[in-house]
Order: sequence, then structure tokens, then C-alpha cells
Amino acid sequence: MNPTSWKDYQKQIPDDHFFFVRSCIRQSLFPGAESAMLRIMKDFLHKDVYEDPRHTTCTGIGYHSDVVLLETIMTVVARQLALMTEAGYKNLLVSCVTSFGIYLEIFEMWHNFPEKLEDTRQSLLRATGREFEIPESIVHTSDVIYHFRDEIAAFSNLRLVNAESGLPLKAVEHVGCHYAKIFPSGGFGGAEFPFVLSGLIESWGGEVIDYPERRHCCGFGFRQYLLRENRGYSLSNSKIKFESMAPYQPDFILTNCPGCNMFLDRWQYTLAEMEGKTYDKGGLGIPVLTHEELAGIMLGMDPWKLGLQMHQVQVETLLDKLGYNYSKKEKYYIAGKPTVLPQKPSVLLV
Amino acid sequence: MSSLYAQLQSDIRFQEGLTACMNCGVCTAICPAAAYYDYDPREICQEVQSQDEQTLIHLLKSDTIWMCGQCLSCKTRCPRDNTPGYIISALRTLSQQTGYFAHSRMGRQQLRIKRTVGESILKEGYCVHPKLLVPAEHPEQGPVWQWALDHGKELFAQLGSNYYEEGEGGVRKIDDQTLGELNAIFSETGGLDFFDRIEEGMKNRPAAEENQDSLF
Amino acid sequence: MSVDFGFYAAPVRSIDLDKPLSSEIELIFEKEPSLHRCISCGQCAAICTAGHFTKMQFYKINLKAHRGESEHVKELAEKCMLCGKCQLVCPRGVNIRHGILLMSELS
Amino acid sequence: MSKKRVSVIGAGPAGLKAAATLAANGIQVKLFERSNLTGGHLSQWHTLFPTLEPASDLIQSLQSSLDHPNIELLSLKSIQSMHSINGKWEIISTEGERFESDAVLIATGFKLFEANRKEEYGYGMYPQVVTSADVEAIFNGQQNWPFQAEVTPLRIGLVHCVGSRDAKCGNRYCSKVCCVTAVKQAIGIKKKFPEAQVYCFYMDMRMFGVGYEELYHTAQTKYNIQFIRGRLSEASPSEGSRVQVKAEDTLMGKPIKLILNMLVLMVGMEPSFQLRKQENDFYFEQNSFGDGFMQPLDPWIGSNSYNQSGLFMAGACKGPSSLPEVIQDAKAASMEICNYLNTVL
Repeated sequence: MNPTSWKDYQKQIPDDHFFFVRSCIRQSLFPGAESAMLRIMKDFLHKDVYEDPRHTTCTGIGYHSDVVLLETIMTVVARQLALMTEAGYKNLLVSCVTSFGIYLEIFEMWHNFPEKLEDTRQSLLRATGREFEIPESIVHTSDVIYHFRDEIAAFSNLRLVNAESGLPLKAVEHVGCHYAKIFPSGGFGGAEFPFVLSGLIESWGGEVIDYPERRHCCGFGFRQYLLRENRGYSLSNSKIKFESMAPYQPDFILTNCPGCNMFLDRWQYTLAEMEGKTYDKGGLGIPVLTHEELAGIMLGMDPWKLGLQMHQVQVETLLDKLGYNYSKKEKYYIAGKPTVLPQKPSVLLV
Repeated sequence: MSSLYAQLQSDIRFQEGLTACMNCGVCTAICPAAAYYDYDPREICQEVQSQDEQTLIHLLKSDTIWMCGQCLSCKTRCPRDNTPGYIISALRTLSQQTGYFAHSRMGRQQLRIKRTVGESILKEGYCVHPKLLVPAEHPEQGPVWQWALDHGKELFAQLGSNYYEEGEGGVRKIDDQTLGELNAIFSETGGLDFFDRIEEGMKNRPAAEENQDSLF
Repeated sequence: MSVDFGFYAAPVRSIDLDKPLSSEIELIFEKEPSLHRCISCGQCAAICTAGHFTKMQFYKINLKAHRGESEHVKELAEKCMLCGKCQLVCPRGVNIRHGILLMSELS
Repeated sequence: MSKKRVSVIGAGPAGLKAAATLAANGIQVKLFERSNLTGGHLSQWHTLFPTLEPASDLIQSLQSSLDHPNIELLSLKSIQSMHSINGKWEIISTEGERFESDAVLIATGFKLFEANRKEEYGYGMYPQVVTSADVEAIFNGQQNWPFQAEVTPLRIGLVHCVGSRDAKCGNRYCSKVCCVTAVKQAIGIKKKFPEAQVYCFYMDMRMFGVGYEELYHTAQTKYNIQFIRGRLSEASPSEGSRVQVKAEDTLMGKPIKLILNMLVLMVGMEPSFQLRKQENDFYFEQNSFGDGFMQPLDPWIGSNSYNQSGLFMAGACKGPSSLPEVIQDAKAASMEICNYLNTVL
């Protein structure tokens, strides 16, 4: 696949019947986003999405931090596909950009090295007695949100504009390296300027800010984050992005990948603690949203059921700019009752 | 034992990762590791394509190969269709298989990853799950994460999750039969042996370096 | 609240060409313009006697000066023994000894 | 006995020179040109390397030889296909007109790499990013500099190998003339803006021609142009109508970052056309991803012949070439054609 220009490249998205696989990081840190994705698919778009409780991690984080062998991850992936085959599904819906990259990479390797595919089939059969088919399509959750962006907008009276001034909100997007940098044809618009997020922002009324470090990695780095003494790698790379975007004064950051979402949120807090500064003017940080969370907001969902209270950078400045209707005081309510509030950071305002 | 280069070549990631590097540096230019560490993926390609056994041993024993963050931004840009990130994966696997990883400080960090993420996969079915993100080890997760853990079950329920309970949903408990299948896959594909290699490599690490860093 | 994170944000390692060269370095180039002729072929380093025992590599020192990475230039230039073999082999006729002398006089 | 007839396809430097040489040897030439101008890319250039003479001098000299009774110029005439019957060649235009001759010379030249295909360089997105062809147009007064002339400091970068030596673009070859063009343009820029800092991002300085290495030397010593050994990885917008670029200074072994007022992409060459043979017919087609240039019989003795009697080729349709090479090649091809017409026919 080598189109002369990726700008015209449209990825094919199936219309219905998805086999859903979860993300370790998203379900742990942004559980409301994953739930919102399923609600959007089922309750609003009336799509058939099937989740098999026996599916597991793809082991991608272990693989990219080099404690899981290629043969092992191939067979774990094969097991997920076996569950999918057994359930009669052909479209894989992945909630994680790392996983998405893993699936694409393994399919590519199986294609280039058919003997590896055969080995994997044999390994899976011996280990579990299961057999699998390669899916007809593989999509990331953001692909589906993008594909149905107009349908989602049709349910909504909201536009991504400042309710007071009527001006479009300024957003920076962070697509996440493994979405299309590994396989440009795996994403909408190719590797350099995928429009899976920018297309959402623009068609929902916002304005996308192009800034110098737009395509720079958030700095996850797998083993560079997992080990505390290496975390400076991750922090420093996110800092490169923040410093580069700050002059453009974005109203929010939109992310594709759960890992990136975590880092762009948490590193703002960490940098505020370490260096005493934030990257917005008000000391509140730049709100960071995942694509499902933004879609949930478009659909009028309660931010505290979307899990936005689990972000360390507050999101209220964004909601207020949108003129969004929500209850400020119920942010830290659980089951309708107030809880002891989280401790306040020393610099970042919440 | 065949030469290290021959062993690298038997790794399909190496075959896909290195054709012939012309030292243009587009990989290093946008490499997040090169922005932070004294690290240069181009130089690694150069060293590897020398095919020199001593150079490779030096590389496998070095901190350098552990600096890559696997973002694979290098794959997009390389004008020769190389992928330095894949070469790194092959080098890291070989370094652990040969035990050379225990010669470098950053290589020895693999033990902790194996004992956290690696064992979590087998025990919980996840690489990462909320209870693994202990606030004392993850201060960057902020006070909100402590609050989230304090109210784990109720909070996750409110957000539509199934916090460490059986059945479907996010953060669910993975059933024993599934965990058995995961273990069988690891056993069948050499994954458990690989874990043992990491533990053994650390036991056999060079004595002179024994006290240079703590295990945990 | 004061948090001990156990890591910190490091400055970016990239060479920053937006930073102007120091006036001291500019003066060296003014006094010895042949330094601009270097094409980093490495002949000077290949033949360098001091380079066998130290990190002395003239073309690299000269590059560092050109890129504004001048913090180690003086200390590296001081490793030179001024034997002048490099100047004999340099295909671009760079006046290396003079350049090195100027660099070793940096403050 | 009637005169021998040759069809020359393309009125760029190769076609012009060949037409003149053939005509001078008493051969009746039909010179086909798809545009309404002759001279090809040369008519867009401002100065020529390495002497920095005006390009218009050369083009006038080439065009003046068109004024010959044996040459018939057919402008705005695109050729679709051709075939040979009983030793005669028939070429067919896109409008279906047929022209007969004894031999055909293909001189269809090259086209410039479309810079927007290297998305990471932002051509067409950021006005500060221009191509080497744009710079020629700027020097010719047909375009404006993409910055305010009084801006300080003024920083300009030139990137070699755009669309060349690049498997991602399908072009693994070197386009040969971009290095020296970059040096020429860098000098031109320094002459115009003496205070500007000018950087060339190169992988190898391929200074293969007479006077090229000397020009490079002049660029370094007289104009203090900085040569950074590293291929540009990306360009992105920066504040103040500038672009930020990232590369590695591979000789330093460190990444390098720089904000520029103008970034020039030294675009390489791609074949204008491919020749596709179907049964007895040859079709001229647009080249597609990864297609190489036209292949002559062999790269040595038969370098002007196609694998078909009476079909010849000259110039950049065979691969990236400099103007002196193209002109020499046109003369050589003309000699081959004369020999063919005298001996074979």
C-alpha cells in the first residue's frame, strides 16, 4: 500500500458486529472511557459488540519491555483470535493503541513468514486445543468513533465552541506512535497526519492546533516508564510536547492511546510539583481527554460517570467553556454520597 | 554455538529490521530516547551491520540497547525500510538468552520487569492492573490515584467496571482456566524458560558488579 | 506537599542551532577561517598521535565549535601535542595547528 | 532519393540538441513537444552550476538551432503510442494523428519529485517550505521569498535527497544533481542575504562534475555555509511563521533541532514517462510508484538504443543527468541514429 498521498487514504471500517478486546491501561486508569465506548456502540449506535470474559492482556507491554518472547505473544494473540473465531466474529475492535500495533505487527509477520503462522497454530493447539482464523478487519476504537462521528454529532446539540465567545475551542491531538507510525495503512490518513482525532475535533466544531512537536512520542517507553529510575525519559519527552504546545494555549488535549492519555495527564501534575509551573495560564493545567470521553461529552454523559474525576488535571475548565451541564459538587461522590476528597497537589490547582 | 550475528539473523524481527543502513540519521533525529539518553539508534545499526562478534558482545553487555522506548517512530521515516526498534528487540532477546544482560545496569533491570509485569500476566492475566500501580512506587500517579484505589470497588462500579470480580467487564478477575491456558502458552512457547533465564542470568552475573545496584 | 519522585526531567540533548555561537568562538573563526573548510574526512584523527591515548580528534572538536557545543573544546584541544602531522595530510589545507592553539586559549 | 526522417519526442535540452545535430546531417526531423514551450525544465532555471551563468544563455543557444529548414516543431502534441512496420515507425498522437519516420528518438526527460509526497516535510502545508524549483522561480522574479526580507536572524535550510535515495518514495537511486544545485542555491541565497545563516542537510556530498567540488569549497570558505551530515527527519510549524526541523548531526552523533525562516527541499528526478510494450505497440504512460527510468539496451555501448531496431533514447529519460551529460548524450544518440540510417536502412 503506497498511495502517492496519504491525505486521500480512507481506511475501511466495518459497519457492525465487533469482537471487543480491552486495554490493560485504559481499564485500570480510565475505566469510564471503555464503558462509554460500549455504551456508545450499543445504546446510541445499536451495534453488536461482543466481549468474551476469557480474553486477557495481549501481553504487549511485557513484549515491548522484552520479558515476553515473540513466539509467546503471537500465541497469546492467537488465543484471543480463537475466542473470536469460536464466537463467530470477524471484526476485531481494539481498545488500546499498543495492542492495535501488536495485532497489526503480528499479522504482518505471519504474512511475511507463513511458517511462523503455522508454528503459532501448532503452539496454540498444543497449549489450549484451540484453533483460530485471522480477522477480516481490525480497528481501533477511535477508528469507529471517527467512522460514526456524524451519527454521534446527530445525537448532540453540543459543538466544540466556547459557549461565551462562540469561537471554536482550540485542541491539540496526540495520536500515539503505534496507531499508524508502524503501519501507515492501519490508520486513517497514514502515519504523518492521521485524521482519526483531528477529524473528530473538526467535524464537532473545534479547531486543531498544529504545533512543532505534534508528532513527538509522549515518552511512554515501556521499560522507561515501568522502572522508577528510568521515568525521567518519559517525563522529559512529555515535557518537550508541553513546552512546544503551551504558546498556542490549547483548550484541551485529545488522545488516542490510553498510555499517552495517562502520561499527558500525570506528567502535567508531576512537572508542576517538580518545577512549580503549569502549561496553561490559570495554573489548572491543560485538560486531557480520550476520544471516548470526548464522544461521551458530545452525547451529554455525566462526566463523573465517564470517569473524568480520575484525571489528575481537572476537566472543569473545558466543560465550563462548553457551557456543559453537570454537577460540580458531585465530582468525588460515589454512589450518590460525598467521599473524603483527594489530597490537593501543591502546585496544580484542582 | 553459532555466532551472535547468525543468532540475530534467525530472529525474524532482525530480518525485517535491518537491510542496509546508510547512516542518514533520520531515526536518531526524532528518537525520544536520543532526546534523553546518550543514545543513537543509527550507531547501533552501524555496529550491528559490522557483524563483528566482539562488537556484538560489547553491545549485548551494554546499557545502550536498553535505552530504546519502542515507540517505533524510526520505522515510519527510515528511507531504507529498516526498523532500528526491531533490531533492538532482537538484541534484547539475545542479550537475555545469552545472559549478557546481567553485565549492564540497565540490563539487570529486566529482573524487576519480569517479576512485576511478567508475573502479573501469569497471575492476573493483565500486564498492568490497578493494584499493581502502588502509589508508593508511582508517586506521579498523583493524589487522585490514591483516592481511586481507596474507593476501588465502588468507584469502578460507578464507571461500569467489574473490579476484580468474575464475569465480563473491565478489570474483571480472569478465571482459573484462562490463566491455565496462558501458563500453558508460556510453557509451550518458551516463555517460562525465558523467565528462568532472566532469574539465572542474574544469579550468574559478574561478581564485580554484584553490589553496584540493588535488585529492588 | 512535597513529593520525592525518584527521577527528574532532563534537558533535551539535541544540538540547539538557534542559539548563536559565542563571540569567543566567532573570533577563532575570524582569525583562522580555514577551519570552515573541514569536511570531516577523518584523516587528521587517523594520523593523530595524541588521539591514540586521548579523545583528541580534530575534526570533531572543530565540529563541536561550529555547532555551539563548545563546553569541552578547550580541554580537548589541550590534548594536542602540536606535531602537525594532521596538517600534512589534511586534503582541505586547514591550518589545524593554529586552530588548535586558538581553541586551547579559550577561557 | 528522399531524405531520411526521424521523430524526436520531447523538445527539452536533449531533444533540441538532437534535432539540431540530426538536421545538420541532412535528416528531416519532426520534433514533438507536449507543451507550448521548448527547453523543458531548463526554461525554469535561473543560473547553471557550477559556473553560475544565466540559464537563459544556454536555452537561447539551444533554441536558436531550431531555426533550420530540416526541423519541423510540433508543439502541443502529445504522443500516445508508436509501432514499427516494415522498418518504418509510426507514432500516434493522443488526438489520433499518425506520423511516419525511419527512426524515433525518445527524449522525454524527467519530472520533478512531487514534494508533498514527503508528508513529513510539510510542503504545501507550511508556506516556508519550498522546493529547489521554487527557489529558481524566486530568483527569476516569478515568486516571492516566503519571509520578510528584513527579518533577523534569517536562517535558511536546504535538504538534499528529497524523493531520492528513499525506499519510502519508491526511488532508491540518487538524483545526482541535487547536491550541487543545493550548493549553487545556497551561494545564491547568501549573495542575496549576506547576513543569513544557511545550512545544507546532506548524506554524502556527491560533487561528481568538473568544478563542483570547487564550488562546495567556495560555499564553505567564502560564504560560510554550514554543511550538516544528516537527513532531515521532519519539519513542523513554529511560531512567527517559521518551521522547526529535526535531523541528526551524524558526525556529532547527536540530534539537532533548528528553527528556520525557509526550508528548501532539493527535489529529485523521476521519469516523465514509462514505455510499456504491448504486442507490437509501445505506449507512453505516467510512471507509478517505484518505477525506474527507461532502460537502454545496455549501459555501455548500446546506451542510446532501445531493444528494438530504429528506436533510440537520449537524456534524462534514462536516469538522472546533468545538463552537460544530457547534451553530450543527445549528440551521441544523433550519431547512433545517423549510423543506423546509413547502414541498416
